Amino acid sequence: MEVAVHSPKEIIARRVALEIRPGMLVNLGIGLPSMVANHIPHDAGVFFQAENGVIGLGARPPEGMEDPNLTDAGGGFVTAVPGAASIDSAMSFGLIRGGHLDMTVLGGLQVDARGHLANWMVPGHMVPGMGGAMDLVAGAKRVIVAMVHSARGEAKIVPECTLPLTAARRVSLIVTEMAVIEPTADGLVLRERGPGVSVEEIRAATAAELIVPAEPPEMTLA
Amino acid sequence: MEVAVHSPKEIIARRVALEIRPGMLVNLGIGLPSMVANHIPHDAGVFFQAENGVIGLGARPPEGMEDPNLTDAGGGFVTAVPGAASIDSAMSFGLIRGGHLDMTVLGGLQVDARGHLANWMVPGHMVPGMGGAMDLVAGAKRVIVAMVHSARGEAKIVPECTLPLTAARRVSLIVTEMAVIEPTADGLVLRERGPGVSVEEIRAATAAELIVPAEPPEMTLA
Amino acid sequence: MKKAIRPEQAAEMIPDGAVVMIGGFMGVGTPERLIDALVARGVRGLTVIANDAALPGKGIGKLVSAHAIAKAIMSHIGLNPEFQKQMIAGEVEVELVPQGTLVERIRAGGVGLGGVLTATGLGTPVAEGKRVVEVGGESYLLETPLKAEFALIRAYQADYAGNLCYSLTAHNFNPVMALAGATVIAEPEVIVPIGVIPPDSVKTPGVLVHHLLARAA
Amino acid sequence: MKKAIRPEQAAEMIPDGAVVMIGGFMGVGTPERLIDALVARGVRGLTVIANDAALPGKGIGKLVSAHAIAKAIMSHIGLNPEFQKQMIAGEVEVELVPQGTLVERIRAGGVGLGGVLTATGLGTPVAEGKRVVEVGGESYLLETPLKAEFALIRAYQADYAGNLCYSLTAHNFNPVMALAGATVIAEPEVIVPIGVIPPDSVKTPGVLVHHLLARAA
Repeated sequence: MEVAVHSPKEIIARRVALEIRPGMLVNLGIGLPSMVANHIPHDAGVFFQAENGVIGLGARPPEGMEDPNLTDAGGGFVTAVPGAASIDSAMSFGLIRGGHLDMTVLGGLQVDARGHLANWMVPGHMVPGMGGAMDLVAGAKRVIVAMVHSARGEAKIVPECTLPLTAARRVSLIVTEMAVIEPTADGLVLRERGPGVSVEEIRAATAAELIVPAEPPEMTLA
Repeated sequence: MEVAVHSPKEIIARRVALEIRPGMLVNLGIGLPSMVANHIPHDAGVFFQAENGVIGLGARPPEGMEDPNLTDAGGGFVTAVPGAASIDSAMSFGLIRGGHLDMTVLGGLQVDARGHLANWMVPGHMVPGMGGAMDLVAGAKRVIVAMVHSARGEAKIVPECTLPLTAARRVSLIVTEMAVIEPTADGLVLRERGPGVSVEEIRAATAAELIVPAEPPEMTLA
Repeated sequence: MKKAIRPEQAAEMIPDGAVVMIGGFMGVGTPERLIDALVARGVRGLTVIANDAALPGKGIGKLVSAHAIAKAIMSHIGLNPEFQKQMIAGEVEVELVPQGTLVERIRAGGVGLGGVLTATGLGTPVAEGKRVVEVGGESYLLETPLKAEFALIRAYQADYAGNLCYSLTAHNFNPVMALAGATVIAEPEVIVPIGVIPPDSVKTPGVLVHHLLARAA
Repeated sequence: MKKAIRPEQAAEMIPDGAVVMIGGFMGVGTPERLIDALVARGVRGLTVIANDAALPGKGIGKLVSAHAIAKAIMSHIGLNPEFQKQMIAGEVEVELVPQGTLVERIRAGGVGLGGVLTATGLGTPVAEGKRVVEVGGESYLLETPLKAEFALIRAYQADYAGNLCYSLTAHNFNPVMALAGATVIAEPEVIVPIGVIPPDSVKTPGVLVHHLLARAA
């Protein structure tokens, strides 16, 4: 059997895609999280929400068929699938805050042992604003953090976030190219190992303490 | 000159009609207040709101042309004028509470010396519910109470309401067949007399104290 | 994709004693066939959140006549003398809520707000037992969210993705209730294939709707 | 009936230092011609309430480049490096508000609510200095209403009664801002005669709109 070699981001996107079930309403953040959509079958009945105002986000249109009034939250041109609905920001965040969004996939700067996420600012360095991130983390039914395991050799999974939090709520799952980790009331539980990654390597790259069950399996990918 | 003889309700409706200016958004209550619409020129650019969901309420449709999905707040069939808009209850009361409604005309059971209105229940006797009345009185820019001056010989303009209030807010104007009275911070000011009615007759029919300027004029009617 | 169901199937989902929001204003925009099916299955003990009790023989009035309602949260019940009698007899408990407050409480439940502040009801019996909060020197009542196990709503047009459009004064409480029911059952006048309703015409996105009622035979 | 005005006439109404809401999300659904006219007249010291600061050269980004903004209440400014620089230099004061909270604060201002309770921002810097209110055993932040002297909004279609429709993701903050400006100026892509837009297609009733911008020549 030939084994495909994926980039770290590709591994993350493919693993996150397996969390998505038919019929779900899903919001994908800008960047890495948006790559998840490439790995969902078109007939899965999954609706993607762009928080700027569409349910039923479709692929990028062919050149010359763009509509300046139809973009995703990153400002890129998109299409609308059959059955799509336009919504204003009050409805969009009503769906998010009201628990109607089945899943949000966001990037992260840090996640800590309590499962708290920091992903919207680095004081004194980068203050872009939280956009919709705080509502998404506070309101979505499941919050999945999709991020590379470490940044420039520094652990991003830490005992306690040093950056300002995005929400006080515990996220549902952390997916990196090295591991799938579930924050629980007892702490961070290692659920799966990345392709060819050992428990020791994961521990070494993780600053927070990990609860490691006997023989965590290697992750499967979409 | 021939003088038209109007019923008390007709006098009230015709006098209230003069309060309505071109371009206003107006909500008329069920019953007597709804008669006011008959005295507004069609070209005045006045939009009537029915709080059940239409801006631009039109006249009753010809028989056989009713739409079961287009009624006024009393449940009667109506039409929509050109430029009408359908709205849901959140928008309808958003307009009312948010101060976008220029005027509401409501019936009254009692109004007192502070200008407080009671019009939604008689304890132990009639508990229909407040419907939209509390929002209308709390939110409209101008609140006009249109009612006959007395009920079965009992004064309805009283020192202090004995019935439960509709709002703590002072209403803008009271129009009866006998008088136009403006509630102010100082008390109830008699602004106009009804057709052929004397100040003494008004005082006799009013339980609350009235501030009477020198020679209040007789009301004009639309 | 939502496969349309028959009214009896919908009625079987709703147990006795359920908390149910029902759209409509004096029966206009009320899901009549859902109500007929509930009456037919003999439902009992409902808590009904709705604008009003309609008239005998119409909309929610049919549930009243069938003695199916134990508790009502409504803004107006005055045009249904049967309901007045049941209330006076202590057969039904009634919480009267100003109409604008009622719709905001339902919306708050639907969009995940912990409550809203409104001046409506201040200085009236509606204020009794409620918290008063000052903002910017003004006083407001704190009104809390309403949610329901089921929202039974009436729509004009649906597609099989569950997207809904409404007609004229039959909008009323329906779009807001579609946000606040754990299970949302919609009774549209017509159902069209997916892709027929333009995205800009959708007022309730299909992701909020769990079941569609099939057209009348 | 609203007679359409030219962008210069609109820009003259808006004084330096005004509090202005501007629709749009990254420039999509932003009234570009109104902004161009404001920049052309050299407006200064605006307080801008909007979702974001867009990009240099686009939408609100043009006001940023023209140094027209003294204060911003926004959810995101990260894609406009000029604005970041002005903020770091202390030239502009920025209040960052979570996007869902921002739209609810504007809606609260528009529909006359004294505030709303939301869990968004709890346990984060957003909670600093805010009242925490408990409802049903859960904690919420009390978020207060936002209003503006002017709301500058972009629409897809208008009629001369001021009724507005919006297109796809160009809805965003526009319909809510139409409720919260003391003076509402709409820039539609087209204006049609009264009676052409079906009542069910209207998303902002004309009674909320004070001025319409004439089409581009």
